[in-house]
Amino acid sequence: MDKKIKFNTKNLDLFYGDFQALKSINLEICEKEVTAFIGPSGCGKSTFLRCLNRMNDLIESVRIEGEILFDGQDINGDIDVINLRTRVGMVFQKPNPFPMSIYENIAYGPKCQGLKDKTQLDKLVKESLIKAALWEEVKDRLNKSALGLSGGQQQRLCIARTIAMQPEVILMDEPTSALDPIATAKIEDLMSKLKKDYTIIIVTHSMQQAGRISDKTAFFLMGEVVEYGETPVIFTNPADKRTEDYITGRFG
Amino acid sequence: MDKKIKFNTKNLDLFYGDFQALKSINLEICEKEVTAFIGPSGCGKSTFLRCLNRMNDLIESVRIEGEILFDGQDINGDIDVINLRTRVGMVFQKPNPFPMSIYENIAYGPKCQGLKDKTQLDKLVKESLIKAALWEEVKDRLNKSALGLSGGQQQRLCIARTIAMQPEVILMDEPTSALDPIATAKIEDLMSKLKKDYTIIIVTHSMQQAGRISDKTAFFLMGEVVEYGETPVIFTNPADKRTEDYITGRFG
Amino acid sequence: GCSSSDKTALKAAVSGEINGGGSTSVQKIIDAAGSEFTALNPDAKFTYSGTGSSDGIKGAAADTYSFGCSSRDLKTEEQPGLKVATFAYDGIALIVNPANTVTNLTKEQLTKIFTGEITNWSEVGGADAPIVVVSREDGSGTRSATEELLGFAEKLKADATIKEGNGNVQTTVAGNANAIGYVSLTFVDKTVTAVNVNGVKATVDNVLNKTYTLSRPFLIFYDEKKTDPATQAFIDFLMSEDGQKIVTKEGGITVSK
Amino acid sequence: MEAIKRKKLRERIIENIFLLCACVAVISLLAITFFVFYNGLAPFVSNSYSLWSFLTGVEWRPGSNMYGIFYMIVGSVLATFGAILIGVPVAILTAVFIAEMAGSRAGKVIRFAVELLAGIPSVLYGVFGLGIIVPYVLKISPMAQGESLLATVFVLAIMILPTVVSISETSLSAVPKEYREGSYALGASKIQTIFRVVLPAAKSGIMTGVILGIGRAIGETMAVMLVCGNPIAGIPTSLFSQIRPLTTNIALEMGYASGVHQELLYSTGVVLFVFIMIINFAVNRIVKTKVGN
Amino acid sequence: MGRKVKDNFAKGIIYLATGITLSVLIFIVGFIFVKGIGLVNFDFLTRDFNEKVFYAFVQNEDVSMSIDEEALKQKTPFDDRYESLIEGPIYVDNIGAAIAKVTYKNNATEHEQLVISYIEKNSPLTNAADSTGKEMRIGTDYVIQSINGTDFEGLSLDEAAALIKNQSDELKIKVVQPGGGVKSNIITTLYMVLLSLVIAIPLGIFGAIYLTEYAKPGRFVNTIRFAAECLSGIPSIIFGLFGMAFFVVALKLQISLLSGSLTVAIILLPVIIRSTEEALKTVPTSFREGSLALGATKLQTIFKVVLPCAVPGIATAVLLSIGRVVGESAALLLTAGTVAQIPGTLLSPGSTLTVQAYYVAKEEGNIELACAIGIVIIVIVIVLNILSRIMSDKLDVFNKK
Ligand SMILES: Nc1ncnc2c1ncn2[C@@H]1O[C@H](COP(=O)(O)OP(=O)(O)OP(=O)(O)O)[C@@H](O)[C@H]1O
Ligand SMILES: Nc1ncnc2c1ncn2[C@@H]1O[C@H](COP(=O)(O)OP(=O)(O)OP(=O)(O)O)[C@@H](O)[C@H]1O
Ligand SMILES: [Mg+2]
Ligand SMILES: [Mg+2]
Ligand SMILES: O=P([O-])([O-])[O-]
Repeated sequence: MDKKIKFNTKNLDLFYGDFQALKSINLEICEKEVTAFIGPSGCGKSTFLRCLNRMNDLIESVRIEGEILFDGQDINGDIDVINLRTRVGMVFQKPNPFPMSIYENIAYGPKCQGLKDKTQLDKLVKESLIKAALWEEVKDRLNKSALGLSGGQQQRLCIARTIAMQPEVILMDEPTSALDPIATAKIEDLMSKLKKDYTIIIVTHSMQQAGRISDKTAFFLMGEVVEYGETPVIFTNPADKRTEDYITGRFG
Repeated sequence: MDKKIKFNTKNLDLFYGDFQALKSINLEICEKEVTAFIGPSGCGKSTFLRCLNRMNDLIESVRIEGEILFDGQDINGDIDVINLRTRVGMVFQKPNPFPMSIYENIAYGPKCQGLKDKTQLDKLVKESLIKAALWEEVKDRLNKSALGLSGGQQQRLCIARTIAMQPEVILMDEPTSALDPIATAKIEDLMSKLKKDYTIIIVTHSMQQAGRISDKTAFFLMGEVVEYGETPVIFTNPADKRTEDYITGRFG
Repeated sequence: GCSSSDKTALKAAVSGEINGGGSTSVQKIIDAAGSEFTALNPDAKFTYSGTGSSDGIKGAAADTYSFGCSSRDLKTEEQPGLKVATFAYDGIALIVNPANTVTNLTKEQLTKIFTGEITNWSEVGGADAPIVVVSREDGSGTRSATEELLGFAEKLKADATIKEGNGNVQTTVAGNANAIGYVSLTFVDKTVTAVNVNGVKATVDNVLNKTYTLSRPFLIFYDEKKTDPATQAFIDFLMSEDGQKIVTKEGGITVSK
Repeated sequence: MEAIKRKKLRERIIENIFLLCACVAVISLLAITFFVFYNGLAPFVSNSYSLWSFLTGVEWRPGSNMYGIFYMIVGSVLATFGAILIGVPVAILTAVFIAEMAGSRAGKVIRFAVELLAGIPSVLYGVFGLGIIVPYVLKISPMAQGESLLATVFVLAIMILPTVVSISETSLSAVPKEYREGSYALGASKIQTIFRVVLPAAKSGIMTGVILGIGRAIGETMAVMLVCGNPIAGIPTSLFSQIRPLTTNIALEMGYASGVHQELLYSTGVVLFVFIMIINFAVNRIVKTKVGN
Repeated sequence: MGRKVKDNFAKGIIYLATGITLSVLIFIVGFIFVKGIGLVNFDFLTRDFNEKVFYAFVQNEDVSMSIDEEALKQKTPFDDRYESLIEGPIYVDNIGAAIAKVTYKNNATEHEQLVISYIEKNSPLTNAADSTGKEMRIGTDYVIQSINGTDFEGLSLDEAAALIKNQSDELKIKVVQPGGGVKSNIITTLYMVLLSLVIAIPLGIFGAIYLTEYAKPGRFVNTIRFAAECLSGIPSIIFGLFGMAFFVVALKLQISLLSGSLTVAIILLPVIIRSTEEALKTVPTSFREGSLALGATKLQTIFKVVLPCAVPGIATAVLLSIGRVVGESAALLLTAGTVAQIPGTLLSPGSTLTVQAYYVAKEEGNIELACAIGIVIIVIVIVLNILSRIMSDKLDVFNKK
């Protein structure tokens, strides 16, 4: 059964000034799956991920060529970026909670969308925190500043914040790199639950994590996608020598 | 053969204002071994690690009770903190290269110690970068700003910077959480090489990593050390039920 | 003008610092005299700070100035220990905007205008418009001389606009069709009109022949015991014939006639 | 060992130099405070003038021994309040434009313009006020003169712009970009990001700017002197009334005043001083309670 | 969509505010330039404010003219805003120079005077001496008022020329160096900026370093911070009062450059402390931690890592400070005086450009002249701005890649 294609990039090039960080990327990312990006440091995983919700708009030196189709529509064309970003949520590598209360952090997105009803907000906040496995730890201090949380707690808060937006796609840039295994496991659990409804794209440096949670895996190397396919295939029977070398830890 | 004890903490309590983050920690850390601290997020691993080179001095609200003996001397007593920190190096969770050139980043510590000889510095910089598996990537841009490196490269730069100080002990707070597996493997390799000469203490969220590289493992939980011992023993035959539960992923 | 030979100038040459201060109304005259004096005595250094008459009196007494100047008589409580000399006279002109049709005011009318009894130009034969009274600041010699001459001391109307400095009063009057103010006669120019007082035009001649009665002395004073030769030489110069020529040239009225 | 000791000693010495420098600020404040208060409270202590008539009087005639500054207090407060009301929003929004919305080139140009505005001496604002604002106010005023509360407010509002803009802008630019990224990623628009995340995060810096702005407005002397009218008496009853702010009262008469008159000018300074203190305390409190939780 | 409307509304208001700020600037600068530009020229910048009288002693010596009559007519060095030619010029052999008669007028005065319009290369005027025998300079455009004690007033140009020719041996000539310029004010301003910065910058920056890097939060720091806050709120007129009573009277420093710059330095302290503190606070803790963990001392950390990161912020503080000194009037009026001369020593009085502008606006009601001085001030501010911008860009460690 073929799944619907959510993202489709065609000959995507990206430049930071003169430096080409992405080279002719062609990727089809399917709906309601977990897609993992792996590859050595500096290979362009984060850069590519940030293209998908036009986060690179914020960096002035960036120039993009090629197409990124989201549900068939070119997101670099004439679209509503705000709308794109509500549909494509993102969790960053470094936890970045806002300097407000925990509650306000979660309620922020929905409020920006115009949700004002207190009961609804309360419910949303609670649900999101539960989903992000953080509720028990913070339920007594929802009104305290989010900056008082530990790194791991902060990252889970950021995930909860994204979940509260009920997006179609969630982009995650090494979201568990600051988490301990238990929280990681919870997030991974959560991801497998969420993928029934959402499309999840995750950058990870942990091959095990990619293997455990993803349906498809893309292997990046120096700005190119060397290989892309079903995760079991990539991990057990890669077509490209470089993929195999990387996965078995033979180069870098 | 019993190794010499490098660090010995006795009934160490640590408070952030009123909040007790460490509760009566008694740990003996042996010379020329890799000791790993594991435990769920917020359990106090980083806090403890930062006690060992008095990094917590920087946080106003911190109050410490109990003793930390380094080579038999209480480091909270009348010692030269600067000297302590040259002997006990540290690599942080978030890469924090200085906003200077790559070269200057590495040369910074030695220069602060009064090393001025250009040839010696050049040599030291090169060696440290090679040891940190970064030389190949940056040798052509030593005079460029370190801020232009990717996250992983930045972290390796920080490790190189610490190595350049030729410390006795290296503290690492989740040093590889921003690195891809290949760089991680290199660092792990490096650690096993270094432990012949240095004492290494590492906080990690990856049980595999702890298992792979450490000789001893301490399991932290809510500010306490639940169990401490030889890594194989902790991982295969933990004495405490909570340790077992944590390691097998049964709680958190 | 006749001979003051170079020989005398050479003989009289003095050196040292002279720093005077006080009335702003006298500044043109004193500055001109000072620069003539330093030309004759190149080793002397002369400065004058225009800060207002009352400051000149205070500064001379407190020894911050080598001499002080005022554009009004000293009050009795200000006298002690100071040697005072009148080096010039000056008229005070009542000025209005050139657009104003009023050309003559009596002293009584002026007093009533400044005390606020008359508030509309129509009451003194002008257009139906409110009168805007512009006055100098409290320490001004010009102000206290005017108050005394017109008899409105301490009765200046509450909402009078207060401006610091002669020039400032002049520009304010020049910029406001309904304004009236007073300045040193040496300041009057085309931008404002000086009204006749009791039918007499404000001119140097009328001050001299005493028909224009709004006049006051320019004083210089110093502490006799502490004064240095340079200052003494300057004051002597100012009172000399050559000095008085400068007074006339700068628009003041000489004391030698 | 010797080297370490020497190093330590040097660190200690330099730390003390730093401390000394920090103390200079305190010492000069203490000196100024002591000096102003010592002189300013003298007439009330020695009973040569009543504090009550000083604070509540509405007429200032040194020659008649009438020293009331109530109308000046009202004037100063109204002028400052008006200037803040107009100037601060304009300034903060301009800062927002520079920091958040202008491209790097336009931002540079406007920042340069603002710095230029900051570099223009207050006297020139006074000259400008005298040359443009006063005649304009005269045109629209029901009163016969243009020197007025309104003219003062305009001049002061313009004068606080650069202070508030540049300090707000600095603190806005210092907000980490992670906050912005986080907000955008949650589907917030640029405006929402600015008003809900960036501005609150920069609050303390902006407040600093506003305090400095208030300080500049309430303490401005020379520019105001040229446009406010400085009447001898009278509480301002409309925007077109003349005012005599506390500062110009001091500047007009300090040069020559002596005795009780001089001391009461220092007392005027004390009142100004107290105002500044109250503002500082209040703003400190606001910043602390808001940021605290 | 409600949000779009709201956003556009907010955007509109932001644009409006920026527009207001910009147009206010353009309006003010425009006003100053339009009013003042007519007065600004080379003479304005290079002359003293007050005219200066000299007695020059010159040897009588015939020098013939080396240029023709036409060329002589072209030489009109005087300022045609104030002076218009009536007669001449006539070349006088025995002083080797030409004189001309002009009317001098500004809005208050109008009179005739003789000016020197041309001087031969080897004219005796080129080695004149003053009454003490010191060498002195006589330039074209100087007013010539009397010779050997005989005043030129009331004489026609021919009579005056004849009078000069009739003298023999040594000549004693009274000349007036024209004023109306702001050279002395420019120099006083620069002195004032330099002196006050030299005093305030180290104090302020070191104080700020102490507050952010050393002091433990507590009563002491709060006191200093509060002191700085209060200082920044105190109107400069109060500093002026203090400076007058303390530096001028109590320390007997007179009304002088030194009293003025000490007073201004105190005014600058809080500005510098606050901005430096802000700049230091924005340096991430992780840099400090990283440095300390490498065994750097606190001092090394501060000077090698923290300060370089804070340099752009500190540069802003310095810029603000310069602006403040240049713009200060109330405090300087009371402590440095209004004397438009170049201060010879630290203890001489001198008026900065701004004080001069105020003085001119107040005392002479001369808005044009005040604006002309304003132009000079604005140009100085722009130059300093650009300089510090270049500096801080050069120094910004985060810009370098
Ligand atoms: N803002 C930027 N300006 C210029 N170059 C950049 C910028 N951000 C990243 N790069 C460069 O682009 C390349 C790809 O960076 P990217 O952050 O996408 O790598 P990554 O695969 O996410 O690495 P990591 O695993 O370390 O996060 C790197 O060489 C990096 O140095
Ligand atoms: N500066 C601080 N002030 C107050 N509380 C703090 C501070 N730093 C940490 N804490 C608290 O102390 C506890 C231990 O924090 P610590 O950073 O040591 O945890 P950790 O084990 O390193 O967690 P992680 O795996 O998330 O890094 C946490 O509950 C945290 O909230
Ligand atoms: Mg990345
Ligand atoms: Mg940690
Ligand atoms: O400045 P006055 O001459 O009026 O004192």
